[in-house]
Amino acid sequence: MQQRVLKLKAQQQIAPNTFELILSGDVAALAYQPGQFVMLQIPDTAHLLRRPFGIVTIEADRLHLIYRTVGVGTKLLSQCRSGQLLSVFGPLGNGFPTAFLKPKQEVLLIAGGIGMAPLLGLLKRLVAHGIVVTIIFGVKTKAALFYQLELESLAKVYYTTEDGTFGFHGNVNSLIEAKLTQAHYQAIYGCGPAGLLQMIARRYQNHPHVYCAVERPLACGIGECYACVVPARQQNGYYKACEDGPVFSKEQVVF
Amino acid sequence: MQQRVLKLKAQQQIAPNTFELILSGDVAALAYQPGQFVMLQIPDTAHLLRRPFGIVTIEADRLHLIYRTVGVGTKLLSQCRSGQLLSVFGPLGNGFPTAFLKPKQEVLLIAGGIGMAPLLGLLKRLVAHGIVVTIIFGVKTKAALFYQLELESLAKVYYTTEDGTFGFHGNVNSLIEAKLTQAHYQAIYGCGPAGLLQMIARRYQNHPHVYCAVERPLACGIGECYACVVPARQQNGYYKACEDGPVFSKEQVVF
Amino acid sequence: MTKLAVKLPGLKLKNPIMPASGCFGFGQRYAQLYDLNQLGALTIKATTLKPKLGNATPRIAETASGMLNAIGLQNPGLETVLEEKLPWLQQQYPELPIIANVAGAQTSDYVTVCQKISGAPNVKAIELNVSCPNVAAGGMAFGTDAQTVYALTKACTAVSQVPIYVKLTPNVTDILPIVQAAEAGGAAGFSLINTLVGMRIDLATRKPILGNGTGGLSGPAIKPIAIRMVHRVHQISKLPLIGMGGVSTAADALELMMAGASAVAVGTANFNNPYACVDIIQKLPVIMEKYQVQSIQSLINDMVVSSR
Amino acid sequence: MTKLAVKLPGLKLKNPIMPASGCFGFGQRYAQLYDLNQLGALTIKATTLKPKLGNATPRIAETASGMLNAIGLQNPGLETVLEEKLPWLQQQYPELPIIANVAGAQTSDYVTVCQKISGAPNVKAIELNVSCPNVAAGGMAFGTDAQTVYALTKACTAVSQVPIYVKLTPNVTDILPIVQAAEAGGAAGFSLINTLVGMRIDLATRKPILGNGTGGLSGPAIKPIAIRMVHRVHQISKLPLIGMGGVSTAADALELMMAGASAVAVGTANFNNPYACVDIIQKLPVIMEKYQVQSIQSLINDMVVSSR
Ligand SMILES: Cc1cc2nc3c(=O)[nH]c(=O)nc-3n(C[C@H](O)[C@H](O)[C@H](O)COP(=O)(O)OP(=O)(O)OC[C@H]3O[C@@H](n4cnc5c(N)ncnc54)[C@H](O)[C@@H]3O)c2cc1C
Ligand SMILES: Cc1cc2nc3c(=O)[nH]c(=O)nc-3n(C[C@H](O)[C@H](O)[C@H](O)COP(=O)(O)OP(=O)(O)OC[C@H]3O[C@@H](n4cnc5c(N)ncnc54)[C@H](O)[C@@H]3O)c2cc1C
Ligand SMILES: Cc1cc2nc3c(=O)[nH]c(=O)nc-3n(C[C@H](O)[C@H](O)[C@H](O)COP(=O)(O)O)c2cc1C
Ligand SMILES: Cc1cc2nc3c(=O)[nH]c(=O)nc-3n(C[C@H](O)[C@H](O)[C@H](O)COP(=O)(O)O)c2cc1C
Ligand code: FES
Ligand code: FES
Repeated sequence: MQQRVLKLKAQQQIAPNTFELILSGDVAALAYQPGQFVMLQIPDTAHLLRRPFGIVTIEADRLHLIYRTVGVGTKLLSQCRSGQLLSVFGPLGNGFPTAFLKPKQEVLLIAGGIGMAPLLGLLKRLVAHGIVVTIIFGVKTKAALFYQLELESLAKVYYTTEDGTFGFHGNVNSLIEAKLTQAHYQAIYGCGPAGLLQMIARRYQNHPHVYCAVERPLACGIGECYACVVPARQQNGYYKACEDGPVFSKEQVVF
Repeated sequence: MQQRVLKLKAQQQIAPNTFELILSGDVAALAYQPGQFVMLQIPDTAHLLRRPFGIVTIEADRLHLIYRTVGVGTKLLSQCRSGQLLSVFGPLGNGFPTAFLKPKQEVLLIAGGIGMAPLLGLLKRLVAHGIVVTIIFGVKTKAALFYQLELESLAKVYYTTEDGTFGFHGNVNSLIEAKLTQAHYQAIYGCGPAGLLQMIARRYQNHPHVYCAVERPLACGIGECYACVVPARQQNGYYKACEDGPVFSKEQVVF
Repeated sequence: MTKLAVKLPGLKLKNPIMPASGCFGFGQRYAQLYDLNQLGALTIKATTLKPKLGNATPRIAETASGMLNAIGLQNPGLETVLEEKLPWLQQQYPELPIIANVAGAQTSDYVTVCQKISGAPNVKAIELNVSCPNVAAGGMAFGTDAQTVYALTKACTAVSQVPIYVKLTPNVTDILPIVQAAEAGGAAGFSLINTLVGMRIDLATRKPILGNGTGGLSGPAIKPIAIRMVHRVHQISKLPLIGMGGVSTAADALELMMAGASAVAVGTANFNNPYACVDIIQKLPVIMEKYQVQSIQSLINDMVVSSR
Repeated sequence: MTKLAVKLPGLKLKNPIMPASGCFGFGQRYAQLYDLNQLGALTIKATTLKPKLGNATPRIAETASGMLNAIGLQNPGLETVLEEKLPWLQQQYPELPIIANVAGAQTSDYVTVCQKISGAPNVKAIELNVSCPNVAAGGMAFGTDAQTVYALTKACTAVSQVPIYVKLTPNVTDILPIVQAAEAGGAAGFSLINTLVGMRIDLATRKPILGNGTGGLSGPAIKPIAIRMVHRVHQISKLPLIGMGGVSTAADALELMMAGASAVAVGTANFNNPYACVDIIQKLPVIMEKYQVQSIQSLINDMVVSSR
């Protein structure tokens, strides 16, 4: 957990409203788990709150992020050009638990839209450890897909589009219903809109290893301000998305 | 009086804390008088007020400014790199009156520090019309001087430094006292700190053509908000620096 | 009625956007930038009975996403406004509704100005400025006392030929008694918010930057306070509201309307972008479409602002 | 005494900078970023008698140069603070003065918490939070009523073993009666400002963004209001002031001190820059030199703030 000023090395649009961002600097020594995140300062002082983004990878001096422009902060970010300096704070939070997995075991990754970003890093780690990965990548429409070649080179990938322009026509749930009810996975990892995560928790309610990364508005990002709380599932209380998460098991919280 | 988005073409430091800025775009058709100014939007949305700068020249598609970094806005400006887009509003205000001058007549330009910026454009216009120009350029220390070669190629230049590191050792007043009491000029034009302008008004109190450009904090820049008022000399009331000035005769206002 | 049109007491606006008082003078310079007929209405600078010179300088200071001003209501006075400013607007823009911002140091001043200015053919409403933080007499001192607001509103509505919108100050513990007082006095609506009292210190002199010491804070910095005040007043009063405070985009304007405003004034944003008002008017249909707002009037009619 | 040191009732500070309550929790995570011994003091999160779950989510929203929060005083409660949080700080940073921010829903809660928490060895002062805008009971409702402030301050000073600083809300028409009430109740000083009530609306749902509806506005946006409030209270009271509101640089801190504050708390800035407090402490000598401030204590001793 450290703060670094990194330099924008490259940025490119990889789908409508979706950008790949490569920052370079003194990051090689930063250990991280997929699912952990960094907080970027927006280069406009009217915007105080840092924006959290899941780490895709850190390789040598490169930090790799993928984000979608949803509001003003990400829009400003998407307009930054090479050479721009950005303050990055992290890695923060807890990544996806994987210690219990053994080579050759099968896992399922479920991504809704930009939820693919943190799962990408996880995918690479898992494959490197000999885990067999199946992916469901659900998006609104074909154009929103990204990184298909890379995904397909590492995993079996099912696509679903809400408008039927590519892959399965429907949502992730109906795809599973249609194609994956028989399959068994050692673990299920999810990231995406709240509705998707809730569906995952319901569908795999008896599964012991279901982990999803949540998104909540963050302020401090390290557990000191109580901004980001997520209702606990079992008792009357809260977890903090930033410090206790952003990856939670389905037993911990109400997604 | 128009608003344009211009592109930062080149920017360079020409003295400590002093920058020359060239913006390019659709400016060729903008008529201006030296002494008029533009208002630049600072590329950080926390800074609402535009910053006023005297026009040095507009030539073809280039707008030329010279400024000193004094606070956060000019500091941010100085960090802008080529390609940066900047919103420019102007030309605004009234320039230095020169219609009464005839070729071969002599005039005196008195600049204090960055006050040289708007006088530079005036100098070029005057010389182009065959007017003979003498300049007094007063600064704190030698390093603060800029554009000496250009000035000397167009006019007779007296330098004064407060610390005596170059030219006359002292202030503008003592230089005039020492060297220019005998000289007569058709007009005197000044720009610089309030103290300097007040000195000019006092020293040349009986001269019919003394014009100085003032600096006041501006908001609207066009005469609608009453932010920038300057006390009138004759009656109980105010002039607006932005609309009635920034160039005033010594009869109009208390500098 | 078009998508953008809206009706308030005294005001038929072709769109809900108008410049805020004091940030647009009497419109003559902005008229050199664009056709003022594009505006929903125009609120003129505070007008007082006699010409007013205003406060000592400096009168403005920048703050993060905002600014302080202590102009002190400098204006040419009722006579000049009636003889020059309003006739100029009437001649150039006969269709443009003018809202006259009225200020004074005592009740009789307000009454005289309201009476006379409301007779001008293009003045369709009065904005009663009881909330200027930058003048010693009158202004905010009036607007923080319910009894005074009641008496003043009553006296002015009695003589005015046009509806009166009372301009509220956010510098109060509770706005409720002020709102009730103005209603009882016959206000046709409210206009809010005026600026918040603030200060900046010059580190070199260790004194306040502004000649007046304190000033009024405006700009995007205060938008959340404006939204809250509009929301609150909308919940306690049925009168229509002209909202303002930090609006610089069409989204900001829509946000204030979703908080309960029926029209929106744009102040400080004009300084950052002299075309702010027309830019907002132009982009309003786009943002309305994005958020499925059929028309401004329907938005206002249907608005039940939840307190959540 | 060093250039940066300053003394206030109960507090010997090696420098005037401390984190503001609620933006730094109990310091445990920030301790992973830097040595908390560098701080002048540490103000802990509001502590209530019983654990408090806080408000519905979302609890924050960004605004121009500011943010809204409606955390609702979530905290682990007096027992955990006394048994875990304060002992941890005591053990890790035995020299670090702790200011305990105390909140409650009724007077008896405040009294119990003040009595017990003031017995902790590292708690050197109490910050009486009568100004939280985000809770239905207690909080700001207390801080806007002079009679309540008097009674509460009196009851708390009666039982507290350490000096009490009353934390003031800017959401009042006039701070004077509140200040006088707290003085009469035995306050040792004031801490100001707490947040301003604000709101944002979600254009898509047309409802307030925050689960709580309204929230408290903080950050650079409110700095001019903080400066003005500090300036005003400094003019009406001789008690020392801990200033806060939008401080994010050493220049901001100095500006608040030149307005009358004897120490400065840094809140929202920690979110933008987790090293904000230590960065400010490091740069303070540089800016002091620039503006010829020999020492913080001399600045405070000599401070006669002009109203201009
Ligand atoms: C732990 C974590 C990891 C994330 N990883 C990614 C990622 O890898 N790629 C990606 O595209 N997005 C990711 N997000 C979401 C991303 O942070 C938001 O989309 C982004 O902050 C929006 O900023 P904005 O200025 O464009 O939006 P605005 O709406 O203008 O932002 C206003 C405020 O709301 C917050 N906010 C808005 N949307 C969200 C959101 N969905 N989640 C959390 N805060 C939000 C912003 O951070 C900011 O504080 C992640 C969020 C979290 C909490
Ligand atoms: C008509 C006019 C022409 C000018 N021409 C030039 C020029 O050619 N070159 C140049 O270097 N400077 C010029 N100035 C001064 C220049 O505008 C200020 O130095 C600049 O605005 C400072 O901005 P800042 O953000 O760095 O300072 P900050 O102190 O951070 O600015 C805060 C606010 O104060 C205002 N302000 C600060 N100093 C001044 C000042 N001296 N005059 C007016 N407003 C000020 C800023 O515009 C801003 O609104 C001119 C000023 C005026 C009024
Ligand atoms: C320079 C300036 C002058 C103002 N003059 C007046 C005025 O004369 N009468 C008035 O009622 N409000 C006046 N105001 C307040 C504005 O009309 C408006 O209520 C306030 O600035 C908030 O809106 P904004 O944030 O869009 O500027 C003035 C504001 C500014 C910045
Ligand atoms: C997230 C958050 C939580 C806060 N919690 C408390 C609190 O528990 N008690 C309190 O007295 N003030 C609380 N405050 C107010 C701050 O202590 C401070 O008074 C205010 O934020 C202004 O300072 P700033 O602009 O530096 O943040 C909180 C502020 C924020 C932003
Ligand atoms: S963001 Fe502060 S506790 Fe999670
Ligand atoms: S800056 Fe508005 S009148 Fe001059």
